[in-house]
Amino acid sequence: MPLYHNDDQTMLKDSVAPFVAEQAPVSHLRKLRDTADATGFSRDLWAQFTEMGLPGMLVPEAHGGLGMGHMEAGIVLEEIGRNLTPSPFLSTSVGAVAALAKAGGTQAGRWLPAIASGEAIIALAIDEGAKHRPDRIATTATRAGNGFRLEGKKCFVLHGHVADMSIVAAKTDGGITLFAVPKDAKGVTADPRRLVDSSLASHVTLDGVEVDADAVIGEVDAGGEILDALLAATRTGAAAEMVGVGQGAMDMTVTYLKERKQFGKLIGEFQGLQHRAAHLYGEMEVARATVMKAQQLLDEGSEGAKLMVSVAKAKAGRAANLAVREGVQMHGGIGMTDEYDIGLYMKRDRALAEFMGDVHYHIDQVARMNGY
Amino acid sequence: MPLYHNDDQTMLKDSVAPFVAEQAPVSHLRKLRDTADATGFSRDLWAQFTEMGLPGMLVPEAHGGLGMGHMEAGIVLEEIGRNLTPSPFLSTSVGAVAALAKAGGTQAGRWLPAIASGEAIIALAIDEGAKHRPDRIATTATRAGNGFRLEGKKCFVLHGHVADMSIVAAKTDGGITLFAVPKDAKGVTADPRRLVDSSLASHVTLDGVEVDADAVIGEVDAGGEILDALLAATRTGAAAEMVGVGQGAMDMTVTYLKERKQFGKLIGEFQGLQHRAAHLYGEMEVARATVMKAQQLLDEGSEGAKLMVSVAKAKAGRAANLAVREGVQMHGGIGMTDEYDIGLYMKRDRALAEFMGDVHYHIDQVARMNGY
Amino acid sequence: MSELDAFRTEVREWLEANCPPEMREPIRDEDDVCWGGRNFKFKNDAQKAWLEACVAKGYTVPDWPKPYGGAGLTPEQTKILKQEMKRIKARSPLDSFGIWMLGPALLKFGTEEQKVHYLNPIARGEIRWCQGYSEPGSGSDLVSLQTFGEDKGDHWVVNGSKIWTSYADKADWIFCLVRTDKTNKYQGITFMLFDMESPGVTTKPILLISGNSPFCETFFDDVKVPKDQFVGEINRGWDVAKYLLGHEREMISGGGAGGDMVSIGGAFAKAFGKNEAGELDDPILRAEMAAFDTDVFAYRAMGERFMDMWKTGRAHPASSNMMKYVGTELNKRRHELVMSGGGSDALEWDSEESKGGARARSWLRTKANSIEGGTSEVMLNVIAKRILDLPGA
Amino acid sequence: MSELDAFRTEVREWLEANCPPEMREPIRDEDDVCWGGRNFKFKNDAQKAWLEACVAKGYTVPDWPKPYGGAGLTPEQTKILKQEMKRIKARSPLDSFGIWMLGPALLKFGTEEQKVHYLNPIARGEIRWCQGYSEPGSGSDLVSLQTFGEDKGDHWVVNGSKIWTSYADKADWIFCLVRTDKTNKYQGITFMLFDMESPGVTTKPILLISGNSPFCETFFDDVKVPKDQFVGEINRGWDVAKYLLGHEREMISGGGAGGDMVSIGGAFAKAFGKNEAGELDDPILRAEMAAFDTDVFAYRAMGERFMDMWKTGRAHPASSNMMKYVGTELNKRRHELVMSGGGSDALEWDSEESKGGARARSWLRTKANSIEGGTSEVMLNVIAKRILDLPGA
Repeated sequence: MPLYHNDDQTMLKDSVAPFVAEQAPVSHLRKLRDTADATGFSRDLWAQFTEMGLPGMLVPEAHGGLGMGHMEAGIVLEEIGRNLTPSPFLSTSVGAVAALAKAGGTQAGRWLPAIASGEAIIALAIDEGAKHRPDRIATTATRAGNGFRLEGKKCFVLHGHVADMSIVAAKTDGGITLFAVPKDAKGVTADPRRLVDSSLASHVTLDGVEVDADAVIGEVDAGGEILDALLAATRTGAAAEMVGVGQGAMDMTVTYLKERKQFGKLIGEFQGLQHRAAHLYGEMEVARATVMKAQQLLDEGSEGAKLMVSVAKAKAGRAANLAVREGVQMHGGIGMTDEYDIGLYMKRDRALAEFMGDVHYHIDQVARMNGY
Repeated sequence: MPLYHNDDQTMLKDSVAPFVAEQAPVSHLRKLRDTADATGFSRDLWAQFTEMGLPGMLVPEAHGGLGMGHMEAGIVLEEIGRNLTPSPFLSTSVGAVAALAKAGGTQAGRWLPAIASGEAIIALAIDEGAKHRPDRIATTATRAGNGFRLEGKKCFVLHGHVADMSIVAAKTDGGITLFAVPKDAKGVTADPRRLVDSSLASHVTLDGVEVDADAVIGEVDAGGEILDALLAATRTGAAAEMVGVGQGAMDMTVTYLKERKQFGKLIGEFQGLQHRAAHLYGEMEVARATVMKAQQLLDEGSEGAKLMVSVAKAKAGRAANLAVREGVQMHGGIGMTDEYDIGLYMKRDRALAEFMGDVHYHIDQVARMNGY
Repeated sequence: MSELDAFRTEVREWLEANCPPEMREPIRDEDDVCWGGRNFKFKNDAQKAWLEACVAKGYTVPDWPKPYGGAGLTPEQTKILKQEMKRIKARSPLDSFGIWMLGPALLKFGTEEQKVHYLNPIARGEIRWCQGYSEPGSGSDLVSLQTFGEDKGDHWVVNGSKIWTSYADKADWIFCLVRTDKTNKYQGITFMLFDMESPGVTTKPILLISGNSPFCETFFDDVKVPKDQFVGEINRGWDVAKYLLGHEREMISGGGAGGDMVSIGGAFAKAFGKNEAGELDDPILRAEMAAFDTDVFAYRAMGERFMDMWKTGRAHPASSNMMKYVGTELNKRRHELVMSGGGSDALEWDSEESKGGARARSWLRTKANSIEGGTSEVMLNVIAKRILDLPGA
Repeated sequence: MSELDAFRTEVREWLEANCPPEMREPIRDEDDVCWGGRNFKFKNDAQKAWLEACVAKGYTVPDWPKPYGGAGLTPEQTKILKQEMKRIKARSPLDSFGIWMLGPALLKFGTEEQKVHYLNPIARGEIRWCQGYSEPGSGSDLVSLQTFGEDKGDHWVVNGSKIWTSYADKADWIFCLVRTDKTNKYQGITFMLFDMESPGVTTKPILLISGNSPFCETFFDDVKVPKDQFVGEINRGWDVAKYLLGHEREMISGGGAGGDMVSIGGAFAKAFGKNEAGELDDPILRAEMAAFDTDVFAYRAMGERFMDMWKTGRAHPASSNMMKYVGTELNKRRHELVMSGGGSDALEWDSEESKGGARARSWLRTKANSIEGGTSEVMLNVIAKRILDLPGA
């Protein structure tokens, strides 16, 4: 498959891009923020997403979804990134769907249709410390009665306080097991924190939470592979969103360079800034291609996907970070004001950079996967 | 002490700078190179150095030297760097003197006066692999008769094939011991290799080399501290030489920017190049200050010297590398020709970068010294 | 005992007697800073007592001459006072733009009368000043200033607006660049002083991405300014402004915006834990922190060298631009690493655990380092032209 | 079996029968390359036999039409041939600037007569071409070309000099930019072809910092060139040159100067050993290599995307400049790391163990990547202007 959008994908982009830009531009984020919205996103907007069929785009057709791939999800995420749209799309429609579809079984049957119909919001309860270390999960699930008893603390759980279900990774006797923990489960408390980008992420405490045996997603002790699928999908999605954030910041900045005058010239005439903008363009193009390659390999089920996913998260992280830093700097004083949007891009980039492993984590993974 | 040259140091600089520039400019290096000189430096030039009192400038006055400090040695090394002058100054007059002066005793009495009088060339046989790892010395010295028997291989020994004596670091029962191994010792073979900067460094084989007990520099098993003194002095000296190399390259490049025309303008008018040149200037100034600080702390015998020496070697390494890379790039095609000097700066920088620990090694040391 | 040693003993005893224990606690937030001024409310009695004690000794501006409210200390004595205050972690008794900026300008360019008149209230914390340089649309390009003071004989009538006026909403007076001659683009600017309570002055705080509002937009609508309220010469305000910019840059590069120049990796090793080899347990972050620390220690050496050379007139006049450039870029990098080291905890914006998002807000704040007081791009231009002597353009 | 599968089988059999074992060994040095030309000396019989076999099949230029010496293969067939040659590690039968540069120019701009006349000897390796673009003092600025061809009716008389003419001392003919109209600075240049044995042509090799001399200075002293020896239109040589520069850049960015885009860290882990955690035993170098590898894998994805888009006309016309910039800067970084990984061994310049200083010489060679074929600065200018549409200057 060539590494550009085919006709169907281009059509998808052509319908999603104006939809997001009109319904959920940056002013939409500002409104949620300035009204101290307690949900973290607009349920009205999510209903509109549902009308477009977006929440279930990765859900297999058998479960009422569109059965599309990561390349298509990336198209939506890039627009979400470009418009800084708050939404549960990445956690629910990408990460959770990847895990449930991989696992199949009871939980897939229960939640995938609900995701596709826009009814269910799912949170990913993976991280347990300030840094993403999914290979060091300490939360435990021990056999109790007919089911399991969960004990532990999770953090950086986006939408954790409003999610209908959280996917919780826990240690079991023989490995990792993923659990579908419903919202009302006894012993679960979610403490939502407002983050720098105005999103809400929870510290989740699992205090003797009892779940049935069929709460297991996939098989007991065999959650490692499902977790890998969840991580690969979510990381690639976050990378796609970051490409959108970086592109949005770069576009704003290039436009500014063509309008702002200093010392009697458009600042875009200064070669010092031209070269930096051109360098940024190159980095963004590299990031874009890398993210598409990761999406393609995931969609093909290729063995090489894991490496390219880490490359994509790292590279998109570097490029988007450069885009927002150069964006703020080239805007000068106005870039420091809350009134202007470029600072919001910097904030969203920071949160996405951290989500599901930062640049350092993924560069380290690249080294490990290459045996050093 | 303020961090600039005092009047005496300025006087020293005012006499050394024109001396080196006249007697040993880049053309001097070219001549040695083009005649495939087998010594690695000019003995005539060394005689002139001796007339100036330079070989013994760090030698204590009691041993016939000038008893100066690292700040003064740095002045000479910067000029050596700027003119790419081949000489045994760094190994002999800085590294070896630091070790011998620290150790005192028989070997100090024997060699320090000979260094000061310009008669003795000393080599430093420390490294044993392609990378500098002085904490992993495998060469052994075992008691044999009245003395020791040395067994091992050394490499990157500058002037090793012509040195009157080599300082060899070896493992003894209870630690590290340094030995003064004279040129004619049986079982020593030096295999000189021409390096990228046209200098000669030897692979030295120690095949059952027998030395007397008084060949020990300092005390048996107590060579660690002496080796530290040798390393600190040589690293700081190499850093000072690199500041000279970087400064020489930067000066050539800035001059070129003011002369070369492209697209109807002096290329120095292009802001893209101006900003890069200005950035380079900043990095070179940081490197210069850092090297002076390391010299000052060494001269004061401060505890903080070790950290600052690693900072200096790393920072001078980064700055000089930037200077030669920007130098070649900004010169364009002409910078790639052997006829033009900028490429020679790049070559010397490369050799100095590697000598006594490269940037990576020293950055790692900075982390370790700060406990992480 | 040398005279300086005697002075040190005297200072030590005075501090012991006069600096209240509360004033030896670290500054926690903006509220702990004593800015002085007509409307300043002391946070507590200790803050007031400490200011008054210092005012009485001239220690709010120890190196200013006594007739202007200082203590007339020599540079060596000033250094000792600072060392002793640092030793007991004494807070600064008074912070103000009057002390940092206007004071040095008046000391250099003011008349004797002006010095007595303006400096004493600054030293006593009675008048709080703000600075009016930038204008909307001018940014780094001060030549394009539009605020105009029309000459009306014994006064000017000033119209226009300023931006980035720090705490203008809390200041009593402003020192301000005003165009007084439209025919001369490069000159024709006067360094004026006037009361912020003058009719026609309004201010509007600017909300920043950090969530704070330390700056204002300030509007002048037919503001009357008496013709004796200027520094330097009429139409030569540039000379004063340039001197002050250099002074500001020196302050910033001398440590201010350079932040705490201490090892960052050591602190994070605790948070991350270490592997068996004793290394911070995130190898790539460790490498970046170590490279950063190396640059920090190096920058500190340059800072020392710069100050040594600057004080003795050995530094290139434009070298403060270079210090400013290197220091501010470094500080931005520091805060990127702090955020990275802090992970998702550092993203929190208003939780108690995060001290109200202190890390995130500081990180965002540092992005202005390379914009305020001359952008990094302007610094590089100046280095290229004035130090490297590169040609025009 | 599909047609392409059948073709693959046929190619595989042909290669088995015709590619001598010696021609399946890796290229060790310059001597192993078959450049062809009047004065070319084959290194051995295998090299000669391999060339002749390929010439007979049209496989030196497989995608050129048969009348011009090619095999007339479709893009898919060409790809299969390359894959099969790569599979058995077959050497290229013939390398030449005629194949890479002049051929594509003639295929696009040449007359039918020119194509038959010039392309066949190229395909057969009979005529070796060199390229004359740059001049001393012009560098990246081709507008300032000085070499002049005076119109003498049926011929031009060319005077001037060229620099960076690759292997001009070994080439038979040159394709060359010559000014033919002094009144039009931007046009007025003709893309001429002439024999290097023409009276008045002299060459002088340029010694490079790598110690090699692949380039020459070339001097023209009243060289007579018949008026039919040009490509495109008279005074419109720019069009041809620009097309070729794009083509060259595409080649470079498609892999050429991008070098081997494989993991660098894995190879060095062997040399350095690993610590208990299985990490390359130099933590800072490991971090730099891992960051580099990440960039390499990313660049490879961009290369694939670029080629996919380029082939189907979806790529921005200037995107080859971006590829060239990113790829060459990356390759320079690779060789800095190779040198660093190699330590003092990699410094050796002429020892046998170092294969005559192969690493050091390659490292120095890469420094030209961001100069030749348009400097990185020119690439950035083009991206800024043509892709980002930034204003003038």
